[in-house]
Amino acid sequence: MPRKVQVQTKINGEDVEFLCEPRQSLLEALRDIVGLTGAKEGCNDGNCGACTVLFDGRIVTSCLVLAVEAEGKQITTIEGVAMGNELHPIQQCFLEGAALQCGICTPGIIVAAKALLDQDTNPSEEKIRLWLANNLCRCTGYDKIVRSVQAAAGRMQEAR
Amino acid sequence: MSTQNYEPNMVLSTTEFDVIGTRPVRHDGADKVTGRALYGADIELAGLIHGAILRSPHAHARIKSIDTSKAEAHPAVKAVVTSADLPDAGDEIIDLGEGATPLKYLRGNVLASGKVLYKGHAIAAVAANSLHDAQEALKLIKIEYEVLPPTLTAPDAMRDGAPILHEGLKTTELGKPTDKVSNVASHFQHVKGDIAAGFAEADLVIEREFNTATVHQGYIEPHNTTVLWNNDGRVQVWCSSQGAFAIRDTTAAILEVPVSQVKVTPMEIGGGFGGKIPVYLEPVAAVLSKKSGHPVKIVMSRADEFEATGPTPGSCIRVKIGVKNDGKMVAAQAWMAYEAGAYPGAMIVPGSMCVFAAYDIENIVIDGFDVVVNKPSTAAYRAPGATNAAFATESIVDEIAEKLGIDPLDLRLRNAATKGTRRADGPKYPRIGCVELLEAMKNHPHYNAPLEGPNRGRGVAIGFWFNAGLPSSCSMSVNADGTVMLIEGSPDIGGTRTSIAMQAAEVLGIAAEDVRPTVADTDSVGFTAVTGGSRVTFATGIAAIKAARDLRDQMIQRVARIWDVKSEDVEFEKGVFMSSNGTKNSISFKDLAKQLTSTGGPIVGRAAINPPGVGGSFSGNIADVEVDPETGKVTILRFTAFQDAGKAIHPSYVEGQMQGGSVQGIGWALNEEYFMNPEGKMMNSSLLDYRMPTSLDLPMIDTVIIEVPNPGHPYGVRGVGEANIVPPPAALANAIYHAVGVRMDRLPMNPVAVMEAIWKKEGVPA
Amino acid sequence: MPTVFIPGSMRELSAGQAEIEVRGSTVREIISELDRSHPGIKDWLVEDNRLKPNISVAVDGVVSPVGLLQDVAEDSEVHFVAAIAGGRS
Amino acid sequence: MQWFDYARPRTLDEAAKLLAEHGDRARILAGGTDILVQLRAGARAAEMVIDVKDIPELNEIHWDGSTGLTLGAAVPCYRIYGNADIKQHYAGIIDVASLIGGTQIQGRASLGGNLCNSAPSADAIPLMIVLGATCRIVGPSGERTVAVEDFCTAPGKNILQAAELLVSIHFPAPKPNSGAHYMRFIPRNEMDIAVAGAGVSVVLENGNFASARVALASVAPTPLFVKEAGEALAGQPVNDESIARAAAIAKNAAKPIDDMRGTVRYRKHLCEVLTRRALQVAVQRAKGSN
Repeated sequence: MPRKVQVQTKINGEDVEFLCEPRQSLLEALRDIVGLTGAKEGCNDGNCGACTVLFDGRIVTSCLVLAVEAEGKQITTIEGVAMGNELHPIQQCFLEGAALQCGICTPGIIVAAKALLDQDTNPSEEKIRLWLANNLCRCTGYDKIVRSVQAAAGRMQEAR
Repeated sequence: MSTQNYEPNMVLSTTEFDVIGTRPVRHDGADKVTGRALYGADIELAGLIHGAILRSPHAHARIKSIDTSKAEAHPAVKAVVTSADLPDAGDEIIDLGEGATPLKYLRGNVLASGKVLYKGHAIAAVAANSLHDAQEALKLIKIEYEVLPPTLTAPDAMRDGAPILHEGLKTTELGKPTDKVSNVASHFQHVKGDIAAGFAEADLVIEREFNTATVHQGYIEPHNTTVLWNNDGRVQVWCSSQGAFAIRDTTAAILEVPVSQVKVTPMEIGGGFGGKIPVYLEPVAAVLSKKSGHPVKIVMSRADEFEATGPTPGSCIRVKIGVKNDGKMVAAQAWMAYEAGAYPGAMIVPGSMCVFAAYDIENIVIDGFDVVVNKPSTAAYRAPGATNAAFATESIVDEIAEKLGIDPLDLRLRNAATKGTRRADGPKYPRIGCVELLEAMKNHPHYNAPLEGPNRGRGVAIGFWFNAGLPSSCSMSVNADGTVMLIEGSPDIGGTRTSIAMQAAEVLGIAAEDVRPTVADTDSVGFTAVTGGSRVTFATGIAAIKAARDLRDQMIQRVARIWDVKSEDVEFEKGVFMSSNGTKNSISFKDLAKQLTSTGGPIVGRAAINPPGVGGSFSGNIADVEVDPETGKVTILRFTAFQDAGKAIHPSYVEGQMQGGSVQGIGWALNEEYFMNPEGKMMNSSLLDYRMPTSLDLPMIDTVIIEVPNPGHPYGVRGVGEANIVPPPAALANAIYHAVGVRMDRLPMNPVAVMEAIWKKEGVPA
Repeated sequence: MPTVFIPGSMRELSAGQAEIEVRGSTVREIISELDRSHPGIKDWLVEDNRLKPNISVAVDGVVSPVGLLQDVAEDSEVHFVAAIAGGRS
Repeated sequence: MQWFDYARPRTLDEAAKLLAEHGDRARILAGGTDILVQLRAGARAAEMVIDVKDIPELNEIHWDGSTGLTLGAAVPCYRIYGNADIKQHYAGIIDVASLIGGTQIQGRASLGGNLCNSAPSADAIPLMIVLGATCRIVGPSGERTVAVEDFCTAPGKNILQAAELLVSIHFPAPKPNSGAHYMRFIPRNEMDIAVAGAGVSVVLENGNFASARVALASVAPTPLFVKEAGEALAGQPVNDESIARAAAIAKNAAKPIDDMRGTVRYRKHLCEVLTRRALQVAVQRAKGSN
């Protein structure tokens, strides 16, 4: 029987060590081993974006990353987006803007939107739509998602 | 296109309330934006093991033998099951409040016995320590098949000599059983007036055939379940579904245990749209749990979702409409064959009832056919059956308008159904909002905005859906801090906890935030039908209103006792109890809440209902498109959705339903389809190749909420979940016609199809 | 008297009549009354003392959630229609 | 998924040893956006997955005005379109790096991976062909260089032998007055596989085409280099007629199949449209370059 592999990584700012099989994805490790179930599995082949996490500062679909690749990396999941007890402006704007219905795509979209607003403080509608094209939402038609990301950008600029 | 000098989201409100019509943050919001909300697949239990299902590689085959011995011998495997592990269903018919279904069909779909009827049909299942091990063990199960030819479309399955799916299926012809073995489960008819006389009177008759592909609901969360068959014989289920009681009752029926032995805990659900009403996994996980002694979790893959859950029927529809030169429709005829998939029960009944539902036509004949084919057994999908039908009718209505030189909305207004219009299936309409909808469309800035540039066109279409009532239960208790706990049984797919709580808050004169809704398990709340039929805000809303009134009345009695007055002399308004007999007593809801324990004990309100008074909903679209005449690709430039909500409880979530339904309709119209090879294998069973719209494929979806109150609901609610998906394919087909001059008669209208239509029109040889 | 509308598939039981006026104050009474004048109609509609699962009754355009127990007024229209299966989003 | 082992070599030598040990039971992992999907679906098998992202040669981006661009096989798309040199000199490479997948995929996927996956629909390969790119391959019998147009042999198959590794892709320095463009057709606007695609490069001289190259995606068992379409442009004036002739040649060269993404007739038609439109963009780029 081949051996499991020990992985040392940093998740949401905390040092984390876990034991995994090489065939397990980062998504599986986060959900089933580490217990962070915020990232969701919608397709397991990189097309829905529900498992989006930040991987060394870039968004990836964690179903297409092996857990063993997390060695030495910095990972941010939806559980690490809020600032302590205070919601991130994107989270707050999603609530006020009714940008979620069933909510299953929401963690991936908020993580992706955060990565966008971290690098572009005032993205156009077109830029938001392009950036989020790998995040499928079947409930909202995207309208309120795009508007809420725009609203969050505005609120974050005001706060600066 | 969107230089906006208008409101993108309008509410044409007719009545004002304190809480209803406002836009509070949803009660489950914080959990859902932080990743804390627990969906079905998120559950973890001590000793949990994982199940995987072996599925047929063939669309139609006889199972000659199944050998599971090698899988059973695998060291990580804890249990293996086949259909032999389920009780024999016999000929029992069960009624789950959804129409009757023979139990053997439900059971046969859960685990095949004898024959497999579609690629992806479940045959056996394995539970093992890890999902990877379970999947590897499936490869050790050996099955011998006798492969049979498949039949994949309704017209093909109806022909003489077509492969027969069910040797025991005999056609029901106009309500009567016959001895004819065929793939047509039933043929029925709606007749109104004298069709021949109607067409004889017509100045213009247009008849066309339309075909629509099988499409999927496409919710992002796959089906999942976790089941523990406990040592005391109780079966505990945790799953995402549209109705915990529907899952309980179906699972109990298939397992042949009393319903009280099954407890279903509804987890958060990641979209359903009708697809999460049927049971697929629970009985399998249950018998795996019984055999292994462990709780068993099964989660579908995305390919399983496409190949083995219930999509919506593909269809073949012929519609013929006759009109007078002044635009008055005098006769309409429809021939509609819907693909049920592997087992009878296509959404042909509602489809047939919706095909001419928007219009007041004197003479109508509708023939409906429920046809089995070698595709997955179909399920509901948002206004099931109506979208296919409206694509046909609304395309022809547009053609009539063009030929008669009448504005397409004026033509619809000329014929619009209204209160008292007799439908083809018999009953007369109660108060409906078809005329108000059409007038709102006509008056909207979008309809009157110029659309310039080559290859651009504007299309309109409307649609109808009945909505549903069905049972709901609710109980409420008062906390000492003046808040109220509300227990209900409708899984919340799109913010209904809040729309229900808001109605209770309105009755009690307190803030929406002061009502705390909980969706309870089947042991903890009275029977509640599925979240579907756009019924939750209507029916569970009425249950909450009645429970709140019960609470209020009990509090009035308490106040009367405290003040020593008659309860008839206590009035309640905007959260304050007042005596009306001359004395000047008054106390707020919150202050009274503090005193309940010391003045007679806690108060609980309750209601359990099965409400009449369902109000149907009309919806409409104005769509502007541009077609690339060299590639056939359609770009949506502007899209406005209109819908009669009756009353919008939480307008943001009503808009969300309209926008989401519109975009599902757009996907259905332009790109989504089950692309089957001749052997019946779906070739595009991934979210890469089954092309649902991405954010980059769409403009903003503007909305107009029309409010024609439903007299059957205390605040006028109709229900808004479904009618919005009905008009988009027809609206886009009509827009494509006005852009490049081709009438599309097939869904999806993907680039290949549009290009071929353009070539045909231009006479380009193949 | 309430008016009952007979669907096409049942008209051989009603001697071809499309509309029949029948005495009764509930759907159950109306069906019993109909069955007296047109035997067979009750078997067509009712099973185990309830409407068959594939049939709904609409009184004055509103599908009744209580079936045979539904009250009917003097001027009501009664329709027997196919039950809508599914219908869920 | 089947069990496999995982290794993350830090040098080409370490990688070579692992490859030699496991032969065709080894799979290379760069971005993983194709191989992990295929392993999960059982479309490919592996007993050893070799992660090459720590090997310096596979991660370099090196630009030299005289020799051109060397692009490590594992460099992900986002580093490509974030690189100022590539932006300035190879607009066509930016086209494809921005097209492959969505934002998430572009954080992982590489042009080397796109090449080694060898799908007929690969967006990057036609562009690499028309830019005259070559592959640096190391293996048990040493190192070799292969033109990209000779790399793919069948759907999912290529000339890499057991234990061989694609190290980098080399693009010659662009000539003056040259331009390139890749254009694909997809039914959605993102997250889709090309129904057809056309990569073109042109070099202009005194109002004429000095030379041109055309390659197509998704219309043959491999990305298709249509040499004769480019040759037909050489020496011809830059106008609609010459471009139309080249586009017609591309259309005739295409040998597509009917499948879920399109029909033979439609795909051949697209080859004409896309080649024409891509040439128009490439000409504009060439006129704008110096």
